[in-house]
Amino acid sequence: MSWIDLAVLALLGAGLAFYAAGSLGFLRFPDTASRLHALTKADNLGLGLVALAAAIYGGSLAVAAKIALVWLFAVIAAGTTSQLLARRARLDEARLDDADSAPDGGLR
Amino acid sequence: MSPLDLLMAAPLGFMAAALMLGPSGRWLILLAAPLMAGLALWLALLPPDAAYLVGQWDLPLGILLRADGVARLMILATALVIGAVGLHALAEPPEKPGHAAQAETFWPLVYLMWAGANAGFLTTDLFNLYVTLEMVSLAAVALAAMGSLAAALRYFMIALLGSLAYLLGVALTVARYDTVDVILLAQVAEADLATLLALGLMTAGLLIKAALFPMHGWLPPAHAAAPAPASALLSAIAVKLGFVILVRLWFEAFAAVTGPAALHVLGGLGAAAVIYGSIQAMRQDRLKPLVAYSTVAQVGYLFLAFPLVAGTVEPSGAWAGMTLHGVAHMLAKAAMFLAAGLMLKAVAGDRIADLGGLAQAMPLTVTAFGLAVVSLMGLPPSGGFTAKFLLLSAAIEQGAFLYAGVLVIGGLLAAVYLFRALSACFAPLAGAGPDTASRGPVTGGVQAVAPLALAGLAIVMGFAGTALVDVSAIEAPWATPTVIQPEAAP
Amino acid sequence: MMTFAPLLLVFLPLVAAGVSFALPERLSAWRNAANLGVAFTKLLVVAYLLNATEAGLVFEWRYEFLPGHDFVLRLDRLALLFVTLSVFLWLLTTIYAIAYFDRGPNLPRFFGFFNLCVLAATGVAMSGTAITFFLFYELLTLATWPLVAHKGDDKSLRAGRIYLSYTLAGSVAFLAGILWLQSLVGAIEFAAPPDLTGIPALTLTLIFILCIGGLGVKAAIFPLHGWLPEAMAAPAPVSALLHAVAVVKAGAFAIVRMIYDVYGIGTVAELGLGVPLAALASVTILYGSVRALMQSDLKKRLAYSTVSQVSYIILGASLIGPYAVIGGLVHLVHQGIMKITLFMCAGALANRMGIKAIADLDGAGRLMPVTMAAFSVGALGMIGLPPVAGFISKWYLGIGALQSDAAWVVAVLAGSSLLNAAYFLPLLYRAWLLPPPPDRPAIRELATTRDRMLILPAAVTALVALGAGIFASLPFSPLGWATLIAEGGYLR
Amino acid sequence: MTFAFDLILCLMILGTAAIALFVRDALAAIAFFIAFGNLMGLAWLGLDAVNVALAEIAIGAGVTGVLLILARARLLALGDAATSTGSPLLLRLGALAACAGFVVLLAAAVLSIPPESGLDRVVAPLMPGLGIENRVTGVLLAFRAYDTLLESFVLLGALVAVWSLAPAGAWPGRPADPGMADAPMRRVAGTFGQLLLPVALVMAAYLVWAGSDLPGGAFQAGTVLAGGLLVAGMGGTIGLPSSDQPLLRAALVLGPVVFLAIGLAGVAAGGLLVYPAGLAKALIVTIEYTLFLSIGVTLALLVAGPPMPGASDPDPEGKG
Amino acid sequence: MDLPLPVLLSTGHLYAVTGAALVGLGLYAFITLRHPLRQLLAVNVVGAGIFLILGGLGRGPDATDPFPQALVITGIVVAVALTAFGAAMIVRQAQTRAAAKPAADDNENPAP
Repeated sequence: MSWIDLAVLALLGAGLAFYAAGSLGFLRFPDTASRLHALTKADNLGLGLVALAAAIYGGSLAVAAKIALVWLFAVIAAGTTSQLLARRARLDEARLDDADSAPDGGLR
Repeated sequence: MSPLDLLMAAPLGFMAAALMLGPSGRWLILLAAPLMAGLALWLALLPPDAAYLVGQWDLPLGILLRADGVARLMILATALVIGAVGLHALAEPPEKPGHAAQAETFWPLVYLMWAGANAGFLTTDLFNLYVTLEMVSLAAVALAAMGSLAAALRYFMIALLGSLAYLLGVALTVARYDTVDVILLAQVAEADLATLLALGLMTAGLLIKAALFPMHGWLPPAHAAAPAPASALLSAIAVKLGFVILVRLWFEAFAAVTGPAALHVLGGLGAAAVIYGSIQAMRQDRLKPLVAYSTVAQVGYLFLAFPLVAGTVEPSGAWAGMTLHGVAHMLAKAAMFLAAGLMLKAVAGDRIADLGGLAQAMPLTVTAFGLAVVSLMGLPPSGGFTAKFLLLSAAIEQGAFLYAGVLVIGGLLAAVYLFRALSACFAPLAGAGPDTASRGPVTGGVQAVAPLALAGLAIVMGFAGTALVDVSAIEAPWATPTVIQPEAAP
Repeated sequence: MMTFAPLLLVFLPLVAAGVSFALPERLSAWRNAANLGVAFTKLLVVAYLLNATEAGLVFEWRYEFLPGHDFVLRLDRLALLFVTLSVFLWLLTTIYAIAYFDRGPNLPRFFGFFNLCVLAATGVAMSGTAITFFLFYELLTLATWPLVAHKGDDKSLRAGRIYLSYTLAGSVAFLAGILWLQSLVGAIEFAAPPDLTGIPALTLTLIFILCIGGLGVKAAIFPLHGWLPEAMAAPAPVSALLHAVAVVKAGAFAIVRMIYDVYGIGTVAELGLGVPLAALASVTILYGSVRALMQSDLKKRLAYSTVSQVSYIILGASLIGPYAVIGGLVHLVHQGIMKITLFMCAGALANRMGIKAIADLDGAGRLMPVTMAAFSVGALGMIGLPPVAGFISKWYLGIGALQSDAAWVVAVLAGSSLLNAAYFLPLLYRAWLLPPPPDRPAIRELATTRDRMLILPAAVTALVALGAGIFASLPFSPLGWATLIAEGGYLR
Repeated sequence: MTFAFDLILCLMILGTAAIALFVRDALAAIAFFIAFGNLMGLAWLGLDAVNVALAEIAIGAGVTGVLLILARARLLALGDAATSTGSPLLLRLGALAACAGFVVLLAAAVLSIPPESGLDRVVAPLMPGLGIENRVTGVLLAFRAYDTLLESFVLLGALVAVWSLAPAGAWPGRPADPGMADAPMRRVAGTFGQLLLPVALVMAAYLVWAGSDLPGGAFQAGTVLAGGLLVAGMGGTIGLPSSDQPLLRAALVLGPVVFLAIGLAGVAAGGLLVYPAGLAKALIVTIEYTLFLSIGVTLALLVAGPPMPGASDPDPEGKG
Repeated sequence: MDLPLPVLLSTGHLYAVTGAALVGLGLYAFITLRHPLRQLLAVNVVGAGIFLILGGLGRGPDATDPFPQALVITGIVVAVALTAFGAAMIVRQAQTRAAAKPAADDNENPAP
C-alpha cells in the first residue's frame, strides 16, 4: 500500500463520514431549512473529499480536471436546488399560515 | 433503388414533409397515394427471390428485407387502404374548429403507420419487428385517441404490455441463439425452456396486438370511438402486423418447435373469437361497435387457419386462405368503417335504427357498405369468399370438422349481424312519415368513392384467386428453401 | 361466336344492371329501353344457341379462378332448357315490371338487382362445375335479397331477413357437402361425373343429405319451405320471378344435377336414396296443397301452391325412370310458365283493382276478362287438366312412377290434383260466376299502353302454357327438349 | 467490481423498484424510481456497458423522471394525487401467485442460457472497416442502423402523438409553461439555466464526438441537450416554442431526415444504408450530430407536453 | 470475498435474474395498481428488467456483447417516447374529466 493509496483511503473515509453525518441530519432535523442545512454543507464537503480521492486515484491531470468539473457542476446544481427547495418551503409555510390552500405544484 | 427500401423510406419522407408543411401537409396524400400504390405494385411484381441485407451486413448481425408472398399482398393492400383512407380524409370537410391539432397531426401519424407496417411486413428480424410494431402501435393509439381518450389510454396500456411481452421474448431469443433473424432461427431453434418461454411470450404479446379473443378487450371501444378514417386504419392495418409477425414466428422461425397442440390452442382461440365476436356484434345497437366486434370475429379466422396450415403436407391452399383473408379483411373492413362513418355523419346519430332511408339518400355509400358486407361474410364473388373457401376446403380435407363448422357458422352469424345493419338502411326514414325524399343526398359523392373503391377491390379479389394464391406462395416457409442462406453464427 | 355466345348470355345482364344503377330516375325511359333491349338480345342469342345445340354442339368456357378449381360455363341441353325458360320469362317479366312499377321509388336499384338475378340464374343453369354452380347460386341469393326487401317496410325487411337466413344456411350446407365430396374425389365437373367407387356408403349418404338439404331450401322442400310464403311481401314481379323461375327452380334444377350429373342414377339407386327423396317430395306436394287450401290471401295461396308444385320436379328426378325424368324436367318448364302467369295476374289484379284477398275476387272476370282468362288457363294447368301443359307433366310423372314400381306416387299425384282443384276452382268460380261487389268501379282493362304491358305478358304465357300442352309432340316443345335431354344422357 | 458489490447492487435495485412501485405517495414513488434508474445505471457499469449506463441514467432515470414528476404535478393541480390505491385482495393474491410463478419460470429460463458475448466476435472484425472504435455505436449506426433509423422516427412520431392531444383552440401553440410560478424561484432556476445550457451544449457535442470511439453517442448527447433545454425552459431562460415554428419543425426532422437521406444515398454504393468505404466514419458522425440535435429538441418537447391554451411566452425572446 | 456464490451464479446470471425479478415485480404492480401513472411507472420497471436480462445474458467473460447493448439503447429510447406519450394522455384525460365536472372551484387548487 503506497502513500497514494493511503491518502485515497483517508479522503474516501472522511468523505463518507461527512455523507453519513449529512444523511443523519437529513433524517433527524425537524424542518426543511435545517435539513437542507445538514445536507448541503455536509454533502458538499463529502463530495469534495470523495472527488479528490477519485482524482488522486485516477492519477492523471486530465482525469483530475474532469472530476473537478463534475464536482463543480454538482456543487452548482446542489446550490441551485437547495435554493429552490428553501424558497418553496417558505412559500408552503406561508400558505399554511393562511390556512386556506395547500401546496400547489411548484411545477405547473 | 428497390421497392423494398422505398416502401419504408417514402412514407417516412412524407411524414417529415407533412411535419414541415404544417396544415398544408394534408395535400401530400395526393402524391403519396399513387406513388405508394405504384411501389407496392412494383414489389408485387418483383422476381420471387427479391431480398437484400440492409447495409450489406450479413446475418446474424444485419437485417434482411425480404419480399415474400405475405409481404407483397399485405403491402399492396396497405397501400390501397391507406391511400384510399387518406384521400377520403383529404376530402373530409373541415372539422369542427378546435380540432386543428388532430387535423394536422393525423397525417404524420398515418405516414408513420404506413412506414411501420411496410417495414414490418418486409423484415425478417424479430427486433426490427419490435421497432416497427411500436411505430404502428404508437400511430394507432394516437389515432384512437382522436376519438376517445379513455379508450385510447386503455388500448395504450394493454398494447404496452403486449410490446413488453414481445420484447422479453426477443430478449430471451437473442440470449439463447445470438440471432433474431427468422431464417436463421428456423435452422437452429430447439424446443427447450428458454425457447418455448420466448415463443410463448412473443405470442402472447402479439395476440394482444392482433386482438385475438380473449385479448380483444381494448379493440371495440378504441375502434368504435375513433373517427372513421382512423377506425379504418386501426382495424385494417394495426391488427394485421401482429398477425404477420405471428405467422413469421409460428411457421418459420419456430416451426420446428411448435407442436400441434399449441397450434390447436391458437386455432381454438380463433374459433372462439369468431363465435364470441359474432355474438357480441349481434348484440350491438350502435353501428360502429358492431363493425368493431366484427373485426374481433374476423381476426379469429386468421388464427383458426393456423392449425389448418400446419395440418397438411401441401399447405398452399390453407396458407393462401389465411393470407387472403387478411388482405380481404383489410380492404372490406376499411371500406366498411369509411362507409359507416359517412352514413352516421349523414344521419347525425350512431344507432343502427337511425340508418333508415339511407339507401335512397346515399346509394353509393350504402352500396360500398353492402359490398363490404358481402366480402366480410364470405359470399361469392369476393376476396372474403375465396379465403374462406380455401380454408373450408382445407378444414374438410383434413377432417377438421370443428373448424369447418366454425367457418360455416361464423359466416352465417356474420350474415345475421351485417345484414341487420344493411337492411336498416333500406327501412324508411325513422319517424319522418312517408316522405323519404326529405333525406336528400347528404355528402358529395367524392367521399363515397374511397369506400366504394376499397369494397370493390375486395370483390374483385374474388376473380383473381389463382393469381393471388400464386403470389401468396412466394417464398412461403413451406415452399422450397429460401434463396438467401447465410451462414449461421460462428 | 362459338365460345363467345354463352359468355354473352351470362354477362349481358351486367350491361343492363350497370345502366339501371347508373341512370337517375328521370331517365327511366332509357333504363327501360336498356332492360328490354338486353332481354330481347338474350332471347336472340338463345334462339341461336338452341339451334346450334340441337345440332349437338356443346359450348364451354373455363377459367381457373383458384388453383384446382375451374370456373366453367358449359351449355348442355339441360342448361339450355333452363336458360331458355328463364330468358323467355324474363323478357315478359321485364315488360310486366316496367308497367307494374310505373313510377315507384328506388327503381334504379330494383332493375339493377333484377338484372343481376338474371345473370345469376343463367349462370346457375350454365355452371359446369359444382363450385361454379355455388358461385352463381350465392349470387342469386344475394341479388334477390334487395328485391324481397324492396318495399323497405317492416314486413319486407322481415321477409328479407327470413329469406336470407334460410337460403344462406342452405348454401353453406351445400358448400360443405360439395367441399367434402371434392376432398374425396377432386373437382366435380358435371360433364364428367366423379368416380365414387370406394367411398363408404355412409359418407356418400351424409354428403347427399347435406347437398340436397342445402339445395332443398331454395327448392322449398318441406320442412325447409318457410321462407317462401314470407317472401310474398315482395312486389308482384319479384314473386313471379322468384317463384316461377329463379330461386325455387335453381334449387330444383340443382337437385336434378346432383342426382344425374354428380352421383349418377346408379349410385343413387344403390344407396337407396331415391325413394326417401321421392317420399319427401310427395309429402311436400301434399303439404303444400293443404296449406294452400287454408290461405285466404291470393298470393299466399299461390306461394303454397309453388311449394307443392316444385316438388313434382324433385319427385320426377328421384324416381329414376325414363318417363319420370322427362316428367320432372318438363314440369320445370311448365310449372314456370303457368306459375308466372298466375303471379302476374295476381299482381295485375292487385295493381288495378286492389284485390289481394280471395274474397275480393268476386266478379273479377267481368271487369278484367283477359287477366282472368289467363289466370284460368294457369290454374287449370296446375290442376293438370288437358290440354294445358300441366297435364303433360303429370301424365309423364304418373307413367314414370308405374315404370319405377312406385304406384303409390300415382295416388299422391291424384290426391294432389284433387287438392289443386279444391283450391283453384273456387277462385275461378268467384271470378267468373259471382257478381262484383256493387261498390267496385268499372274499369277498362286494356285502356293504356301501361295497362297492356301489365296484362298482356300474362296472356302470352297463358297461351304458351296452352301451346306447350297442345303441341307437346313438336321437337322444340318443352316435352320434346326434355325427351332429348333424357335420351341424351340420363337414361344410359 | 466484486460479486458482493453486484449482489448488493441487485438487492438495492429490487428494493428501490419495490418502493417506487408500491409506496403510496406518487412523488416518493417517482423519487425512488429515479434512484432506481441511477442504480440501474450502476448495474450497467457493473456489466461493463458504459454506453447503456449513460443512456439509462440520462434517459431512463433522468428524462423519464422529469416526465413523471411533471405529469404528477399537472395531475395534482387537477386534484389527482396519483396515490396507489389497493385492489381487491383476491386480485392481489391471484396476481401474486401468477407473477411469482412467472418469475420462477423466467428465472429458470434465464439460468438455462449461459451468459456470453457471442456476437461480439462477429462485431469485432467488422469494426476496422468503419473507422470507429465504439462497438455499440458501430452496431447502432452501421450494423443495425436500420433499427436506429426507424427508432428516430418513433421518437418523432411520439412527439406528433403528444401534439395530437392538444385541446381545442390550443393549436398551434406552446406547451404549458413548466417554469416556476414564484418569481424569485424562477430567477434562481433561470440563472442555473443560463449557466447550464451552454455547458450542456458543449458536453453533448463532446459526447457525440466521443461516441465514435468511447462510450457516448447521439442518444446520450441528445438527452443532455434536452436536459439543458428543459432546465433553461423552467427558469424562463428560453421560452418554449410554438408548435408551428418552421425553425422548430426543421430542428425536429433534421436528424431523422438526414439519416434517411444518407441511408438512401447508400443505394448508390450498393444498397440501403451502405456506407461507401472510407466514408463510414464521416457519415456516421454526420448522422450522429444531426440526430443528437433533433433528439435533444424532441425529448425536451416530449417532456413539456402538448400545446395548451393560454400558454403564453413569459419571456418573448424566442427559442435558441 | 471467497463466497461460493460466484461459482453458482455468474455476474451475468445475477443481473439477468434480477431483471427477471424486476419483470415480475413490475407485472404484479401493473396488475394491482389502478392509477395509470403508476401503471406507467410499472411498465418502465418491467422494461428495465427486460433490458437487464438482455445485458446480463450478453455478459461474456471479458466483455459485454455490443449487440444486446445496442438493442437496449434502442429499447430505452422507444420506452421514453412511449412513456412521454402515455403521460401526456393521462394528464389530458384528467384535464378533460376535470373540465367536464361541474366546476365549483375551478381556479382554486384543491386541498391535498
